[in-house]
Amino acid sequence: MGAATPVVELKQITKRFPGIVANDAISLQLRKGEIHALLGENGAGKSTLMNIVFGLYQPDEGSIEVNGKPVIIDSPNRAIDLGIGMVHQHFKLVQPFTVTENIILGSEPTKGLNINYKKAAAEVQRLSEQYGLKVNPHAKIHDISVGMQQRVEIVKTLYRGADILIFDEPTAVLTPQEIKELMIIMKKLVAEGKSIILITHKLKEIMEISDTVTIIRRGKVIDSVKTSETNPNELAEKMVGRNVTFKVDKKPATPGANVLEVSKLTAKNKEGISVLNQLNLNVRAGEIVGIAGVDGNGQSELIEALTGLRKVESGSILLEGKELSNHSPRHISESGVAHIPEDRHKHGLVLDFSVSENIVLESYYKAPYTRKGFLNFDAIKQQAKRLVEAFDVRTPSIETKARSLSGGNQQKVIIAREVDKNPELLIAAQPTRGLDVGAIEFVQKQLIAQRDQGKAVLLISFELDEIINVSDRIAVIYEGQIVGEVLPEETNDRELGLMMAGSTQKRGTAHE
Amino acid sequence: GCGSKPKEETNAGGDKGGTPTEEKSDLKIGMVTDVGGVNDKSFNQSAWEALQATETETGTAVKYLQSKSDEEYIPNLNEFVKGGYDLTWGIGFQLADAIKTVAEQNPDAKLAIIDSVVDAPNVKSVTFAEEEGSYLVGVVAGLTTKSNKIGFVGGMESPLIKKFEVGFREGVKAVNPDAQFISNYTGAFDKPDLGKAAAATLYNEGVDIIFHASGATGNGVFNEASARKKQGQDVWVIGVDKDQSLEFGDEITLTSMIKKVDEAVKRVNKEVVDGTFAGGSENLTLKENGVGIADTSTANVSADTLAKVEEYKEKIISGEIKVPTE
Amino acid sequence: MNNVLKWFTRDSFILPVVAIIMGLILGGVVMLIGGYNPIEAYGALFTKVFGDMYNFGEAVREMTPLIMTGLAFAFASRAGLFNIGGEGQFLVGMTAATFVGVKFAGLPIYLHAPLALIAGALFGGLWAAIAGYLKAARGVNEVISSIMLNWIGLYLANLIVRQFLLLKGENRSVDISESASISLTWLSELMGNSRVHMGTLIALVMAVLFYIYMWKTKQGYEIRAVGYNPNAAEYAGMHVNRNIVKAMFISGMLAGLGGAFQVLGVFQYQTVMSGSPGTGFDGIAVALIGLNHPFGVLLGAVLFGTLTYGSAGMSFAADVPPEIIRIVIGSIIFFIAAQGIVRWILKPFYSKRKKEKVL
Amino acid sequence: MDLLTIGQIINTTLVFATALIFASLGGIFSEKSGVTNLGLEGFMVFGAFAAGIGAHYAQEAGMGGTTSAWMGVLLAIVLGVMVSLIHAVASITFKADQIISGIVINFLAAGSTLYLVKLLFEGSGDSPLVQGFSKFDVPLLKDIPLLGEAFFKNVYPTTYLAILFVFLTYYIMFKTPFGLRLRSVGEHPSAADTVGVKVLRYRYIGVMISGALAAIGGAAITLTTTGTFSHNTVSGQGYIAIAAMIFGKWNPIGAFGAAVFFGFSQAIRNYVQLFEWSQSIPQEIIFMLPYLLTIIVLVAAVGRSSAPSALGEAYDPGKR
Ligand SMILES: Nc1ncnc2c1ncn2[C@@H]1O[C@H](COP(=O)(O)OP(=O)(O)OP(=O)(O)O)[C@@H](O)[C@H]1O
Ligand SMILES: Nc1ncnc2c1ncn2[C@@H]1O[C@H](COP(=O)(O)OP(=O)(O)OP(=O)(O)O)[C@@H](O)[C@H]1O
Ligand SMILES: [Mg+2]
Ligand SMILES: [Mg+2]
Repeated sequence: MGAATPVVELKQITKRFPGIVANDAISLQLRKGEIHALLGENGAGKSTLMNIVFGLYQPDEGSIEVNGKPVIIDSPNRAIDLGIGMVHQHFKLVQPFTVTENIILGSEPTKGLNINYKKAAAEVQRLSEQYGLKVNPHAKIHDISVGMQQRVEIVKTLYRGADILIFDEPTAVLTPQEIKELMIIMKKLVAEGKSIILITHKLKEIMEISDTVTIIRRGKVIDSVKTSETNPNELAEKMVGRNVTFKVDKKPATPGANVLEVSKLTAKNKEGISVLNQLNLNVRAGEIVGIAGVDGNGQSELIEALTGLRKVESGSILLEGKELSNHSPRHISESGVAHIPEDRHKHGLVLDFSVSENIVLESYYKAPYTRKGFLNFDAIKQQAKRLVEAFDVRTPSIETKARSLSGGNQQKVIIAREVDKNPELLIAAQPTRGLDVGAIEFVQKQLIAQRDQGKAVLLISFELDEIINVSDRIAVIYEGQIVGEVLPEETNDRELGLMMAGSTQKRGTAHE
Repeated sequence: GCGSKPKEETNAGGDKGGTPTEEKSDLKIGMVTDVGGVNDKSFNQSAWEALQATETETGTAVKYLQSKSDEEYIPNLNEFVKGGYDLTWGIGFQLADAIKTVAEQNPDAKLAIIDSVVDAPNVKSVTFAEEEGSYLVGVVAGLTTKSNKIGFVGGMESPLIKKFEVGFREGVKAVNPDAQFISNYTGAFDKPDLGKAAAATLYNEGVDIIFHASGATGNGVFNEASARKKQGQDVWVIGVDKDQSLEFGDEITLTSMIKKVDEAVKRVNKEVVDGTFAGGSENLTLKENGVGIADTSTANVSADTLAKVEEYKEKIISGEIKVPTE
Repeated sequence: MNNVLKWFTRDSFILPVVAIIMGLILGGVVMLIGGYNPIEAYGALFTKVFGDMYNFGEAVREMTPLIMTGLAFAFASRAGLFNIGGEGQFLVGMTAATFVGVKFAGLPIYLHAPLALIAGALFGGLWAAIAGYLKAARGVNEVISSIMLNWIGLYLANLIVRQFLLLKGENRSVDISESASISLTWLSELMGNSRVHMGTLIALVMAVLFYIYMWKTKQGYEIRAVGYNPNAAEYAGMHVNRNIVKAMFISGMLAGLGGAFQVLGVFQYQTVMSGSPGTGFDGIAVALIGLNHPFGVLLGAVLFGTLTYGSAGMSFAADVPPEIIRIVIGSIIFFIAAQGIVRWILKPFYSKRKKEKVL
Repeated sequence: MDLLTIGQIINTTLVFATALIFASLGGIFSEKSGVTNLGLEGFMVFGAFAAGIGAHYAQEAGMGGTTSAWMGVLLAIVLGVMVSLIHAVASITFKADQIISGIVINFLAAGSTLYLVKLLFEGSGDSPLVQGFSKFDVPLLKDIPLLGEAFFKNVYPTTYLAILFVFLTYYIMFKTPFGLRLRSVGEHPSAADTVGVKVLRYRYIGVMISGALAAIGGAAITLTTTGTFSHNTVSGQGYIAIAAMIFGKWNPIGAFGAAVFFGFSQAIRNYVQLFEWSQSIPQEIIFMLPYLLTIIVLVAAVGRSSAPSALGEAYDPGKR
């Protein structure tokens, strides 16, 4: 198949946004039946390029050929007609709709004037069986797991007859188990003759599944290589332009006294169902405890309970011996708890505030930022300048709105703010989600630096690698309880994966 | 198409100069309406028609200003007063305080008001004995009703509207003491939907004649009556202020209680033209023909009843009957 | 100085100005279609407002409550709340001021007037706080509850006037006592008896206080954070619900104060009203013209007040129906909101400016 | 209270509710597509105006009462759609703040309808009286106890039409491809966009239907209640319709229920006055009743807000 015309060929694509060239004369060939990985730092221009292929943006220069024929893709409709489907980084699913409704939207089978739901559901069923994509046609999106949502996205493209699939960071939000399933699905898809473009920041995945890798930096193609002829170190270097160490080097931990002691913690979720059941956990000074677990086992609720955002039904949370449960977020924050939230847009930042306003989001009311009820702008600016510099936040100015920063830099603002609180306990939830390897390295170093200063760090992450590399001790959460603790040196993906599936629990039934 | 319409019609005909009159006067008379405006089919309109009549008859320049809110009464009055108008009318009791203020600030200006008494030497106040007119239509209702249930729909409860209600009720009682009397207030003068609902409620209760004193809210009363009439129900409305049968038709308008605002305004205008204007107040009653029942009543009201009305009218004029006001 | 210059060339200045001009032009076109002379009409409008001291004073009187209801709407907006209840808060404030003005006769002037003003502000604030509280505690959408509170406020005002304050035989309250009045008699006499009052000054002060509070204080920072992102505000330890109630309260205070001005400064009594005066709703338009910024609100109120007050002159001198002013105001807001249209029209000028900047 | 009275109250309730039903359904079409519609009041005013002059000129042209009333409705629809385009262009194409754009509609409505009435009818503040729709009885059904009195006696065609539209709206929203797409555009426009649903087009359609329905609501007031159009024909009912829509959680059946509730609380304020005991309470308290009742019900019966997620946001494909 080597000599065959590429299914998609991009020629000299250039796309400019105000003040930036997102894609600078990018050329790329996707061959039939291959998985073509696209690699690049945050803001390198990957999503932009794919949005162009999918008709969401128009290129300023350059041309696109599909199956050898020049085409103009001026709308997603046109892309769909050409057999192109895209699974977006942020899912494009209508929450209150059912799986079937989401899939058929835009090309609904009808009976008379009505939507033929029967036929639609049958078709969804058929597709999901054919490709091994387990989805429940009648479930509502807001009731299903992230993994299933992604499978819905895939079925959506298949339903429209896509032969060319684009995946934009599909694994960023998945659990290890789900990632594994996705890999199998992708392989199945190429086996059926589909071609795939895969964007991911995870070199491991690229090495495992792709045939070709194209590396983009600052909107330009740096190189395009066969996966079999390269290695992760080389890829990382090409991407960032410098050497990246993957193994986070850290000194052995010297844990001190208990900082956080959680005992018999019980809490309910929004729907009033108990999601934390008598959970016990402790974190000592000078150690990083990683919480491993499949999404939805009570991680979010645990963080919320610890930070005062959720009511605790029973049990206690002691910080250096002082009870914190059911205290206000402010009280908890002042007692020495810092928190890098899971969802940086929802909780971490006020996107319409400037960088400097966001920097003081939790300390604005204290001296020197407030004096006699009035904000002290000099002090705020000084602080913002200091942190922007110290944490290398790339922003045009401290008066820039947080909204216009890149994801990585937004995360840096939050980390700067939280770390600078000099807390006793730092809770970091998914701190590297969606970040490129360079940014990840930075974040992880910050966590370790905190530990080295004798702080207690609680890390919640779905990335097993991160958990294993960064933590000093790993606690596995399953159905609202800590079901086991292991040391990173003494464990591996497999064992953790099994524990996360509840296999060490007597009553837990491993789902497979 | 609409551009061709002469603009004089939208407002004062002050510079129309159309009608040739011998004694061309260079007097100017202005009036300020309440928020109702000059096409309210009620006293503002009557007053404005009277001003126009004065213009035709004497060549006096006339003009009006419509108020958009309560705050505007004073500046609107001042527009005329400071513009050297020889007489400035305030139409409606709502302008009473404004007239008083302006009159005191401009002792040389001449002002006049309808429906309220303003105590100032340069203000002419014209009020009407609504209770007497209402009494007469009450007599009509009392004698005409078949269901022996009679209704009243009021706008906002106020001393003025009470005069209508009480007079009407007394009239009914005088000729038909057994008749049941139900009144319903809508709380607004500009909500036909509320008027319609009030009328529906009363008609459902078995009322067959409704007298309304509720301004544009009354449109809803007429509407409900007309819908029922078409359905074959035998219901009536008694109009207010003007002869409302002219607008709503005599299929549903039994009669109307008339306030001769136009006559009164014309008379005061004439005093200004003649130079006999003097402040003070006059209450126009049946005797002065200031209130009464519509001439078109003959269409629906029996001659016997009209004779009775005439009888009571005489009694009131002679003072034999004193109609209460509250 | 340089700052001032920059201000005038900023989009946030140029776009509204162009929008105003376009709104006036559109209104002119509508007049032409109706067979009226727009030049004459606008001439009459501006002569009415700026032609003599009396009318100028009255125009200022017209603008004052608009400033207050405009500030009220803008304030709540900054907290992410849609306070459509300015109307009711205005009425309740008015009534509270009347009550104090009438019933507390005998107080010395330096106590009585301030007390009446405070009562107006306080009760206006409480009225709005009901909607705030229902939202915070029960999740009731503030738009519905404020619409309902507008009606309830109207009837409550009438109820209080009729039950406790009625001037016998009339449809209004007795006059407030002299000591509660905020009329500026000396200035009024200078300006041909126009009803200028202290409220205008207070309104200006309020705009400045609004600005300082919202952008210079800790509490303002909180309110803005809650307005933009309540989740992040909660995460950062702010009391979201308390801020919602507080923002509504302050918003209502501003509207209520506006109502108090009308009684204490303009009328000296309160009538039984058949419908609400509409100042609260007009305040929404004023705030929108002013882009929800206190100083913008001042300009918006000047514009709105000039147009509405001047429209009487327009209809008097040029025979143009005053309704047309609503079309003009609507168009101005339209062009301010749909800046895209203005930008599109300004395109040729813009590209030129850009080039100049590069040079 | 006897059955007859209850039936009559229901009947009055429905007359009151008719305009609200139309307008709140209109609101649903617009808001389900993601466009906030504070302009319902304005659309109703335009509709009431169009109905007034449409029916008048049709009558002048010699058409009968009912025919001319339908002509009025037709003109209302046309004008409603035309005016809704102003809201659509501003808020969809030019991404203006949707709330502001809606308020603009209200301003334009207040100004231009009255201006036009004055131009057309020699300075008069209201349009000439028209016959409008007549009440009718449904044979046989009208004799059913209670139900007959409530639903089949003294009814206006517009009331039936309104109820028909409730079900039609429900059907369109939840059973047809059009409804699915319209809702998707209001929930997650970029999701709709990426499957080829033309976001802007559906929003335009949503707003236009909204304009048409709200205008029919306004027309219903002119043609059944007032007989003429003047500045206070609609007087705030558009805002009540918005409340009904929110109250009904953007669901046509819910909005219908809420509109009937508002109609009912208006209707009983007249009935209450029939009772002797009501004489001793100040009238204002009775007038407050509907609104107080609404707040009480709201407080008692709140739940999760079910506003469309993308409501009020202009769709910008470039924004994330
Ligand atoms: N709609 C837009 N308007 C302006 N600038 C944009 C827009 N979309 C992207 N950019 C800019 O273009 C550049 C490339 O963005 P793009 O989303 O393609 O990055 P990416 O490679 O997908 O990054 P990530 O790894 O974080 O997903 C960035 O600098 C970004 O700020
Ligand atoms: N309208 C826009 N204007 C400016 N920059 C934009 C715009 N839309 C996106 N961007 C930028 O494009 C880049 C990539 O966007 P993308 O949606 O891929 O998010 P991201 O940076 O990967 O962050 P995350 O994954 O956490 O959402 C970011 O730098 C973002 O700030
Ligand atoms: Mg991306
Ligand atoms: Mg990303």
